[in-house]
Amino acid sequence: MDYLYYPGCSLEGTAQEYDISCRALFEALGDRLTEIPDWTCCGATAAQCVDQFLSVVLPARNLALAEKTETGQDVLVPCSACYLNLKKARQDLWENNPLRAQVNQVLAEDGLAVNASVRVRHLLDVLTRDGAVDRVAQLSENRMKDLVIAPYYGCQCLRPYVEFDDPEQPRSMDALIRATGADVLAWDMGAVCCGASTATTKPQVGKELVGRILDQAKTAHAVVTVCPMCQMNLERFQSRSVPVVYLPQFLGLALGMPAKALGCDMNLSDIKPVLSRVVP
Amino acid sequence: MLQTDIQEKLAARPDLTRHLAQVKEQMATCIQCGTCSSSCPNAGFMDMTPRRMWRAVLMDRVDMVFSSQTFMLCASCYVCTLRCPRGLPLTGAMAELKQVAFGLDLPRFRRSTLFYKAFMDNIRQYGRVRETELMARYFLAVKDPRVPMSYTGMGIKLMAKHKLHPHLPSRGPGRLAPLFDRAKQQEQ
Amino acid sequence: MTQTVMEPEQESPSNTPSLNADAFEPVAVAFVCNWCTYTAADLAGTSRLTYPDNVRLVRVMCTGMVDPQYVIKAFLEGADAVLVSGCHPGDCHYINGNYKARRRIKLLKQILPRFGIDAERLRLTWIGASDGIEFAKTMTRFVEEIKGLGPCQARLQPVI
Amino acid sequence: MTEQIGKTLVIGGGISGIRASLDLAQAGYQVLLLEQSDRVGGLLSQLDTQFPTSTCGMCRMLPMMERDRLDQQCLRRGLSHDNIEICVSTDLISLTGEPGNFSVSFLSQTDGGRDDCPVLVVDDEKIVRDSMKEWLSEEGYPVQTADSAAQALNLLAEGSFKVMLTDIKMPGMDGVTLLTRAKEIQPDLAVVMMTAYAAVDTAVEAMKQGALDYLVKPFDPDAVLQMVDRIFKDAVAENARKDTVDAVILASGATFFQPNPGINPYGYGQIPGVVTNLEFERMLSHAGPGGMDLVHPVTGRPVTRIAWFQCVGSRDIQTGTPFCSSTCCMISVKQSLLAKTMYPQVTEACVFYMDLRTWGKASDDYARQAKKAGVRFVRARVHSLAPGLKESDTEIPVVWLDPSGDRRQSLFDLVVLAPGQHPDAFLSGFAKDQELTTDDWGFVRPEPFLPGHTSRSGIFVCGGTTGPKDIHDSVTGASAAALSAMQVMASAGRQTVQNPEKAESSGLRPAGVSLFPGALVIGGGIAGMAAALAIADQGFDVDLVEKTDHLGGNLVWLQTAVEGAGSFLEEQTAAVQAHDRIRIHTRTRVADTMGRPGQWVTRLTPVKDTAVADTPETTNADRPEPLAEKGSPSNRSSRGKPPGLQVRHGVVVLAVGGAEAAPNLPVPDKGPGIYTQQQFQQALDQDAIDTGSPLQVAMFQCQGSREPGREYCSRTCCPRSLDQALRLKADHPDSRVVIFYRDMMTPGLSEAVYTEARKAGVVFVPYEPGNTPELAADDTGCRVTWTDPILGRAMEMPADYVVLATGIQPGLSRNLARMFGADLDGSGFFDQADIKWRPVEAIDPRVLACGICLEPGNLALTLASARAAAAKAVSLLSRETFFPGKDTARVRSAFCSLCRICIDACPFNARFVDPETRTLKVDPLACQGCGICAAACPSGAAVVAGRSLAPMMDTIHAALNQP
Repeated sequence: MDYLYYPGCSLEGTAQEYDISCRALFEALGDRLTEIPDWTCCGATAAQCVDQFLSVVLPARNLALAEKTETGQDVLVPCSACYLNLKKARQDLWENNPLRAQVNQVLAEDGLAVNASVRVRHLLDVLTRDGAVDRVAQLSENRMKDLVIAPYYGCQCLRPYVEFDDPEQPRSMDALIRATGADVLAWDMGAVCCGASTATTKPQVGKELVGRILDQAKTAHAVVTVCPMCQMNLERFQSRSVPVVYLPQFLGLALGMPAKALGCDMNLSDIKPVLSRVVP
Repeated sequence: MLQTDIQEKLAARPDLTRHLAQVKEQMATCIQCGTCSSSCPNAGFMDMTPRRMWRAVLMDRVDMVFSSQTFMLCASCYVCTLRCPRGLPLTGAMAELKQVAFGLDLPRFRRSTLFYKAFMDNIRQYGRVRETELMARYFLAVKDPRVPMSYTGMGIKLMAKHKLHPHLPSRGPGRLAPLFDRAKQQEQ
Repeated sequence: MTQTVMEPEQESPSNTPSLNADAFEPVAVAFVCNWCTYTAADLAGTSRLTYPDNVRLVRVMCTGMVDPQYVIKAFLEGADAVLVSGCHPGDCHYINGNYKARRRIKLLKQILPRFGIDAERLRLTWIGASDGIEFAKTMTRFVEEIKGLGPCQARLQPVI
Repeated sequence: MTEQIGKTLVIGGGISGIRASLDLAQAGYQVLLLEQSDRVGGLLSQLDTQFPTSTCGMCRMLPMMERDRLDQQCLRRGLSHDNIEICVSTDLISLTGEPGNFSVSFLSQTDGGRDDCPVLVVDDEKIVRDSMKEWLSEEGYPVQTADSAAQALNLLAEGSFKVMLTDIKMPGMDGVTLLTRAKEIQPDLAVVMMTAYAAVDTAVEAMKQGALDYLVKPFDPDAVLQMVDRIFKDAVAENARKDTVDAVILASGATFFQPNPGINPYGYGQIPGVVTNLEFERMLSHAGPGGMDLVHPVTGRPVTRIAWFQCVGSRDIQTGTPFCSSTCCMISVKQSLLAKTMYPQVTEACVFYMDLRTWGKASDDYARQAKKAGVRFVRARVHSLAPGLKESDTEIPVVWLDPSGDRRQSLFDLVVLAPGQHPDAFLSGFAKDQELTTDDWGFVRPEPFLPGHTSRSGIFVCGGTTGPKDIHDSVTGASAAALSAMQVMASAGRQTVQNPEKAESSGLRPAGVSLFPGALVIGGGIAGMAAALAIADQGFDVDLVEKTDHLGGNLVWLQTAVEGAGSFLEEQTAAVQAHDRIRIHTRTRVADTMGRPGQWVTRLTPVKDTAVADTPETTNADRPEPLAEKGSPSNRSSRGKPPGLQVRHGVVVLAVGGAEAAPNLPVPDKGPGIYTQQQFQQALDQDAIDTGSPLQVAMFQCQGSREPGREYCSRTCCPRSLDQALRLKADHPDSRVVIFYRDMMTPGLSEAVYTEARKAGVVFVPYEPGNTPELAADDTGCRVTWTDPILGRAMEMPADYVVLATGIQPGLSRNLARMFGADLDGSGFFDQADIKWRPVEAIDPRVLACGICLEPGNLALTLASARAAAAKAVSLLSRETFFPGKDTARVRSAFCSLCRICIDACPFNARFVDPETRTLKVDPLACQGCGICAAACPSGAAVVAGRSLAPMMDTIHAALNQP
């Protein structure tokens, strides 16, 4: 399947390896990602803390750009925060006609218009529901059989929009991980918050929350994430050394792709223990 | 912060008073069951529980609300929103309290205010976040040498991984300025 | 295990009570109330719970209708023990019949020794309609305890 | 067809259905009782005990008169009554018609369910075949598929199908040709065409050739199912039994919320030790798993620490339940009390609740018993559960927040969820088919002022179908619904079964007895009027006694407070006044009564001083007054002919009502601006609220209620306060209304009003007894100070108005109750024979009560109890002659020494000394044949057929001499 791709700002900066591995994985799976031309920031956490209206306008601009492609393809978003902003804008604009009219007056400034018809989907949604599990299983040849993986979902891909998984006890990653031959760690921290952007301004919060999460992951060989913010916090606030990799990196490795092609040299945590356990 | 200071500031801003009234209205059916607070991963770091803060909002105790850091500590994990038996938009309302607080320009939130302001300026300028520049401007604005220091270790790590690019190709100054201005207009 | 419930209207079969010296198998009469304990007995039966058949059930509408004479009669006819079982306090279909039974049994227990009958041979229990298991357990325990007491001599005494 | 016996269809064999059926059967009507499951008793067959008795008592539902018509046995063993045809495991197929003439068809599940309706799906597309097979199989249809017409014909030749769904456009033979060929093989086959295009033309053409209908691809699974279900129902309708009934009572009940599909925060079905309260009920039961022991369902270890979680699928928008389920609080109180008292091993029994809804007459006291027994009640909502730590697998950590905001944690072995009551699929389907008006949540909405009436005439509802209900309200509502059915049958000219055709074999049976054909209704409030009207409408004379000079009682002051109540009161009053069978006696009191129950001669005397008449009669309660000697006719007040009017009646309905209790506040009881709820209502109604500056109103709930002295919850004050608060907010939007409460008692659908009040900005402040907000009043006004439990701050407000919700005080005097052999309960209300199972009767079923002298309640509950009492009265009065049971006690006068021991022993007051003959007599209608008299009689004079000494002796002999 083909998708419109919204990488978001983090994937251009601190989370480049997420972007690299995402693109590489989809290519390997035979799907095509088309980056939304001229996309801009979705507003991140900042916009909604500063200006309600702008927090709709910013994602709306990107939705309008996606619609402008007239491909009818779903928008794939790897960053959970961007996903939520775009999704929320899409829902609000869909339900609220006056708001849409107002937003369109602003977007006219850029020669754009939004009608909120495009579907916004998180990377994990696409990977679990569009048949990737079978393809991974076919291609992986059980390369990850020596690994136990702790799937970490974070928050915003699960909540508040309950789209593809149980928001309290998510399980969607299990099938993908098992498809690689790896075992899934049974733990209950998969949907527990890492502190997200609060950790930026209040590091002691991030430290404690991440500590709690990683404590429970001690029997796993790696934690797998689907959000640049989670990845950053889990890597940054480590007291013990737990490898943390992005899901597309992990799946790419399972498909036998070279580590370098998946940006595996860019992780802040030491992921050599993972790389060394991949069956060649 | 004295109650009267906050109240005076609020009185001078009818738009924020209105905004706060909207938040109160959204929260009206709260039954103080405490689900939000026992669910909140950050409750342990808060000076008052979300339940007490919402109660203060409902009881018009703006002094208590804005002398608290509680809403600033919301990480938008949406667990409370998911579980609230009254179906209240708690996470959204937290963000709205942040908006009011930033609007009031209270000294206690100065660092966060500056950070978000720097962030928004960054987007306005470049369309996308340029992390290096964002941090530089933020550090400049807080005028406190301890703040940049606390991020140094991180910066070095990122630099080592080639994740910080001091010279990203610029997309031209004021990339989203017209949109921002138009939005401002529209709001008024 | 099947239990015969004796209805007042039933024809009386005549047979001698079993009194075996070496393996003492006691015989007991249980007056069970129609609404609770009898239902429990029924439930025990339909649930295929087993309990010793040494206890002969006599269904009464209410434990409050158990005349002291019935108890005495049972002992005289060879019962080694008598059980009266009805609804839990407060649950009597006839409002307070079980309380009346309680008072009566208390008095009887004082009188029985004068007849040479150990007061322990007369029991009163409450077994609710849904207590099939409790019924079976009570019956089993009851029979075990009578075995410990040995045969009742009341019948053997010629005159009272 | 005027000789036809009236017949009512009762749908649902739970408690409500049984109650309604028994009432109708006892009145002599025939009942067809349909029940989907394999037994009657509904939910109650799974509950061993109920509060507040902590016992069962279900058998007390059984009629006390004409007992020979039914099996005298525990209802758990089954129900059987001559006039009730019970069909268990039976589905309702169709119901059409109008009052007096409904056609019903129903089918036993053993006579062809869906598994007898094989379906053949023919399509060349695999995905269509597979998905159709999946959908239909899930619903219980046997499905076979064929990928071509040829294969389909083979299958048709081999076996028979009821339905064939076939694609039109297929390679080879097309669907239309297949249709013709299939009809040749099996002419009665129902064929539905499926087409990928909206090729309506072809489909219509096919229908001309015998196709039943068509479906357009892509399919909606529901549409497919509906189509097949319709065919199935039509097909089975041929096997179905058909009957004609005059009225219908829907008592199909509600279903329990299922905690595990969807979001399952408490891990039900995943975490060992998380059970529902129904499962726990089975664990508590000796007949359940674990037998006599209370053990963990997984580990089998004794359970010592148990937590109860309230509001699971209740009061929770996230589960689509904005209402309260009414009963769960008391179920948990009962379970925790039983667990704590039955099992000493239970060290921790802890109920987590938001508001402990112990509404009504007996609940609050019961909850206090639980507290005394050591049950811990924690006002907190637990958000979710995670499995315990791996090391100690079965300990469940429960985390909650205490009011101050501190996070607490305890370990429990067992967490019992209290799931709410929701409308079930049958109810939704029935309501839709019958076009019954439902509320926003799918419960049937009863007509205002007509409890149990639906928007369809002739179809009545009771029990959980109108919203979550407890046993007491269900049983009352069921009797009220039975009355409505009786009214339909009477107006259709139907008869009752009068004389049981059973030949009198034994000459011992007492002769028939009759009641005096009329009712005395005491109290002219809305309860008395409604009861009087209902009885009179059925053709019986009613004397309605009212001590004041007007009818209407409390509804006079409440009429503007309840929408539509004003005109309702007017209509009722006019109807009562115009009724030719009702004699109204205003400014009249009941002086005394003579005769035996059922043949009362009661003397009515005028009330001289209206001022005296307006005070409730409760003041008499403590004053000793010479009572009639038990067992002899009432004393006459003076020699010679007593003054006043004598009325003869066979039943009596006590409806004397009650009044707002007087406030007992530690502060000046008459301060400026301090009102009782009633006074404030009147001020509101007269627009006498001072609207100067922004209005500040403080309302205090539970003033003097739910504490020693008045231990019950009055059930009406919380909703009334909410109503007043909403009105204030609507009329004066800038007003500040604060309600100080202990637990907001808004059970059932009234929870929505509570939410509405919060939405409107009313502030709610909870307090615990002993920590009541302080009220200070002086000339300048009132001030309220309190500590907000959540904010932890001292708060203060000036109050222009302070409104005290003081609750209801019953107005029934002990003398009046005792005059008819009834009594008062511990709180001064009418002492019901059984609060759950016989809620409107005294032990003597001829003595009835309704309205707020029976129990506190709002207008709807009052009307329900009035109609329930009327149903009982009508069913008694409509029997011309009663033939007492063959087990009725007799007296062998020759042996009787008139020692009167038996009189005291009889629990039913059935024995008395006839003053004329000076002999001991038995009231054959009161006697229940228990045999207690026979056991008590020292001279062998009291005998009960089959239960006397001689036969018992034979039985004992036989028992001990059996082989």
